[in-house]
Amino acid sequence: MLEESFSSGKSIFHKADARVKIIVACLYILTLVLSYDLDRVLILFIFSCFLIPIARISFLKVLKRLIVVNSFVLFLWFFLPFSTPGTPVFHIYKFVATLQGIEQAFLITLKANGAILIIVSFINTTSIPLLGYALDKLKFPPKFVLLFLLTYRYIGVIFEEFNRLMNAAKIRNFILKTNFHTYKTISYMFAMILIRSYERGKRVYNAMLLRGFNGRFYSLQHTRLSKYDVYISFITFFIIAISMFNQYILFFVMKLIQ
Amino acid sequence: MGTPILELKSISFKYTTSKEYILKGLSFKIEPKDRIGIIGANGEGKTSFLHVCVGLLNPQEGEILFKGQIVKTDKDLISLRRSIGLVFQNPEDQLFSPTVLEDVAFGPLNLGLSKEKARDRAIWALEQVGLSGFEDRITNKLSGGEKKLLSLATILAMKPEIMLLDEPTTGLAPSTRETIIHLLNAQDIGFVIVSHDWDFLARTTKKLFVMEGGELIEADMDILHKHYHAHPYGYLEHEHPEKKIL
Amino acid sequence: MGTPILELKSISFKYTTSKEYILKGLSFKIEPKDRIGIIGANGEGKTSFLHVCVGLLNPQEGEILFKGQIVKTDKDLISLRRSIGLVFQNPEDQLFSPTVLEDVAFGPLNLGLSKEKARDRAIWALEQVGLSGFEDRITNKLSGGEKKLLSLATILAMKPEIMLLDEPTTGLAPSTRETIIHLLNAQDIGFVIVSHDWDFLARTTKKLFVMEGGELIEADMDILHKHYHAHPYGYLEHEHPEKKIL
Amino acid sequence: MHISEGVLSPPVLITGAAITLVGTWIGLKNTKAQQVPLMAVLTSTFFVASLIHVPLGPSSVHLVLNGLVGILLGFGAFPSILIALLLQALFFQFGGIIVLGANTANMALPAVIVYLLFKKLCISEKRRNRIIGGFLSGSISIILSGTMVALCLFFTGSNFNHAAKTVLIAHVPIMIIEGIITALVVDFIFRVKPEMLLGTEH
Repeated sequence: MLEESFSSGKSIFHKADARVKIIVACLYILTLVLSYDLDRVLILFIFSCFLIPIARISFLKVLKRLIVVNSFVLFLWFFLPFSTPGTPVFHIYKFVATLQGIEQAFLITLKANGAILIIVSFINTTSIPLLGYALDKLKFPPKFVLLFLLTYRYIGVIFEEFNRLMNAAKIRNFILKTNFHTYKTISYMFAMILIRSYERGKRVYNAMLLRGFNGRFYSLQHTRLSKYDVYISFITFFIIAISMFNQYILFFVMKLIQ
Repeated sequence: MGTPILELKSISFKYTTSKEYILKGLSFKIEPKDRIGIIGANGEGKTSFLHVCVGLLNPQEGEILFKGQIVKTDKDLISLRRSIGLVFQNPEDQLFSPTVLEDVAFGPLNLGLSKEKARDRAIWALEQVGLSGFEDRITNKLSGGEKKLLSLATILAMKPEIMLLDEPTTGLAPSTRETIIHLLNAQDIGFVIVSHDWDFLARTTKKLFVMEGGELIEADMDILHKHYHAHPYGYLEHEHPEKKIL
Repeated sequence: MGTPILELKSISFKYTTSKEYILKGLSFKIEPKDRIGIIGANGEGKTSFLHVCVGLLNPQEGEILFKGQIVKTDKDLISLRRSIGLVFQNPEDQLFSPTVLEDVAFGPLNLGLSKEKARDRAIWALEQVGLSGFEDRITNKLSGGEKKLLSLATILAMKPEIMLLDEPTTGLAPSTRETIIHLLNAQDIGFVIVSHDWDFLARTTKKLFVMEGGELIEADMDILHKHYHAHPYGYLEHEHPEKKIL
Repeated sequence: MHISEGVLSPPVLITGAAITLVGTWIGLKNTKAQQVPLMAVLTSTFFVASLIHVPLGPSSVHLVLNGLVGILLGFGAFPSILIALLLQALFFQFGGIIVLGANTANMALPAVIVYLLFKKLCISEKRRNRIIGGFLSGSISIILSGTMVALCLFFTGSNFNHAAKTVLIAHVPIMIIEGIITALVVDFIFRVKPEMLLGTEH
């Protein structure tokens, strides 16, 4: 369930430094979400699709992720085409869909999915612990980084704990239904796990204390920039530049053809 | 002999994360009121075997028959779990209610008993394990031994025909261990006990199986005789209840 | 004998939530390179005793001397904890870093070692426990046995003079248990091992104490002799390394 | 509910990010180094809770429990929820990076509000008060979250009105479940481990 299925590989995305990837991915996504021009969004989206093969990630796996994410986008498709004023295109009963509404829903779809493709190729090609260490290097507050790393560390442990309690309930013939007994049982399990987590939190702090923890956070990760970071940055800035100046480029290409 | 309560037919099981099978073509029968001990080194799949028995793990190959019927649907599983109770090794994994009574009544309530009957059943089960008067105690504040006894009571309260116990004596004080021996012998139901505690098995079971290479192999009960003094508290004062030994 | 590394003088301790004292006037000494085993039933305060030794619990009465000096200030505690490492029973509580190398290097970095030296120390410690090559693995994906070995490495990396181990073999596969026996015997430091596993103690320690009634009472090492066959795998093929026994 | 990337307008994104930034700063400032492991394990637990699906009629909903986060962590709800959502974005690609500020604010601000309003009630000696306090914390934080999501959409553009209203209505059944579960959990914790709510022990 908590597999980081994209984090291991040998593409340039996997080899690049996590700090660089975080920064350029944020720039890329920012450009994408703040673009409202169809051509520009299309260019940014199409390029984001090419990132997946460059990162040597299976398209099928990414597609599975996209389906889940698109539930919110789908939800908006039920409203936006019909609630945006503009040129009518078609109607269902008394609801009139407009060109402007469809365009906006389409833009959102491209942006949401493009952003996911960027996160998958840039960010998910680094394991979560290494991302944490990168946040440390990017001068995020030590407490924040520590919180991030420790939370990641204990998700699996607590997930297992919950599964074991759920199994214990199952063998006592517990069946999930829409009733108070079910809600009560889930509340009890969850409260019990919270209490044990509280006790565990104290033990973990003790373990840290015994190894000299004094509130400071160290990381062993070496940070060296490589040619891969240059490639990654170049790819990103190239894409952003093309999207920004697409009209001029188109104009120039047209001229050449003529 | 009649129909066995549970029958496993050439079961093979592996965890999805692992390549190797942990149970390999295992066949096993539990007849009514059987008293079976299972020994074997750690990592041999004794716990996985118990979890397969109650349908918490699904074997890749083989069949499970409950009272002669193949277990297929969720409904079959529910009736199987009515009859076969599993006590986990770690009581912490089994107890999740704030108070003792609520935890013991949880199973009977799931079986469809009325609140009153469930309460009676819970009080009876607590009596069986020697925890009468603990009804309103906070589960989380019990000692390790009391938690163990309570986890036994939660299963006894469902009146199973067979009880599966996973390492029931690990880390217990000698007195609690003694309580468990007496309470198990007082029940008129079957048991399958997985344990490293030889003396405990000698005093509670009548058949012995060894888990090795993913299979259960019947062993001679004499093994336990030879190791009679092998229990963890041999250095403390203890009785030798000779009559209990086969 | 010289000065003991750690000396507990008539320590009495109780939890604030409890009325009864769990340690009652306990006195105990650990000399350099001592190899001490501690046995006793659950709930007798063996774990509390270990936690008192490293200052995680504060006794209500008595004194703790580290190398002859009374431990009072936080500074005293820090130097005590540099020399005395505690390995928790549950490695999940001890391994808080997401990756293996970072976890082992955490202690050395806090001791003020440079990144390079801390890394070397971590790699050395991983080698000691047989986990070379595990540096970049994700802690959460290790097996139970690997986690246990890793938790030993995190303490070894701090080069303690004395290592306290709380039930180091509980729930381990025989091969991991064997690895731990060999690695402990290969270290040139002292140990205090709390365990139910007699055979393990017989093969790793030279003195034996029993925890009973809130006190530690020296016992005869012969107890382990008599029960030499008492280890959990007695029925499996096994060697009897006679030379290891006193 | 996680808002996807690319939906909200820049002013809404900036406001959300600003609220989250200030809230997280306060939350971290109030947290001592020694409380970080505790907060982390509780955050992991809430992350796991968000994976639990509770049946609701023919369908099921996953738990949010931001009211409970607020009651247990106070302003710590901001860093805790921020990290939980960040990990959800990394593990499952829910939400997004640029929209993270708004998504966090939508859940954490209600958590802090119910903390300020109902914490006293949740630690009352009277069981009835605790149940009421827990229920209000759970349900009001959810409906406030729903309102904030709706407001985010509303301020993005007037053509989002209908979607915003629907989001709000969809939160009503969840509000009841979350209320019940929060009430039961608060009461359980008070009975079994009161120091967790009272903060008398570190």
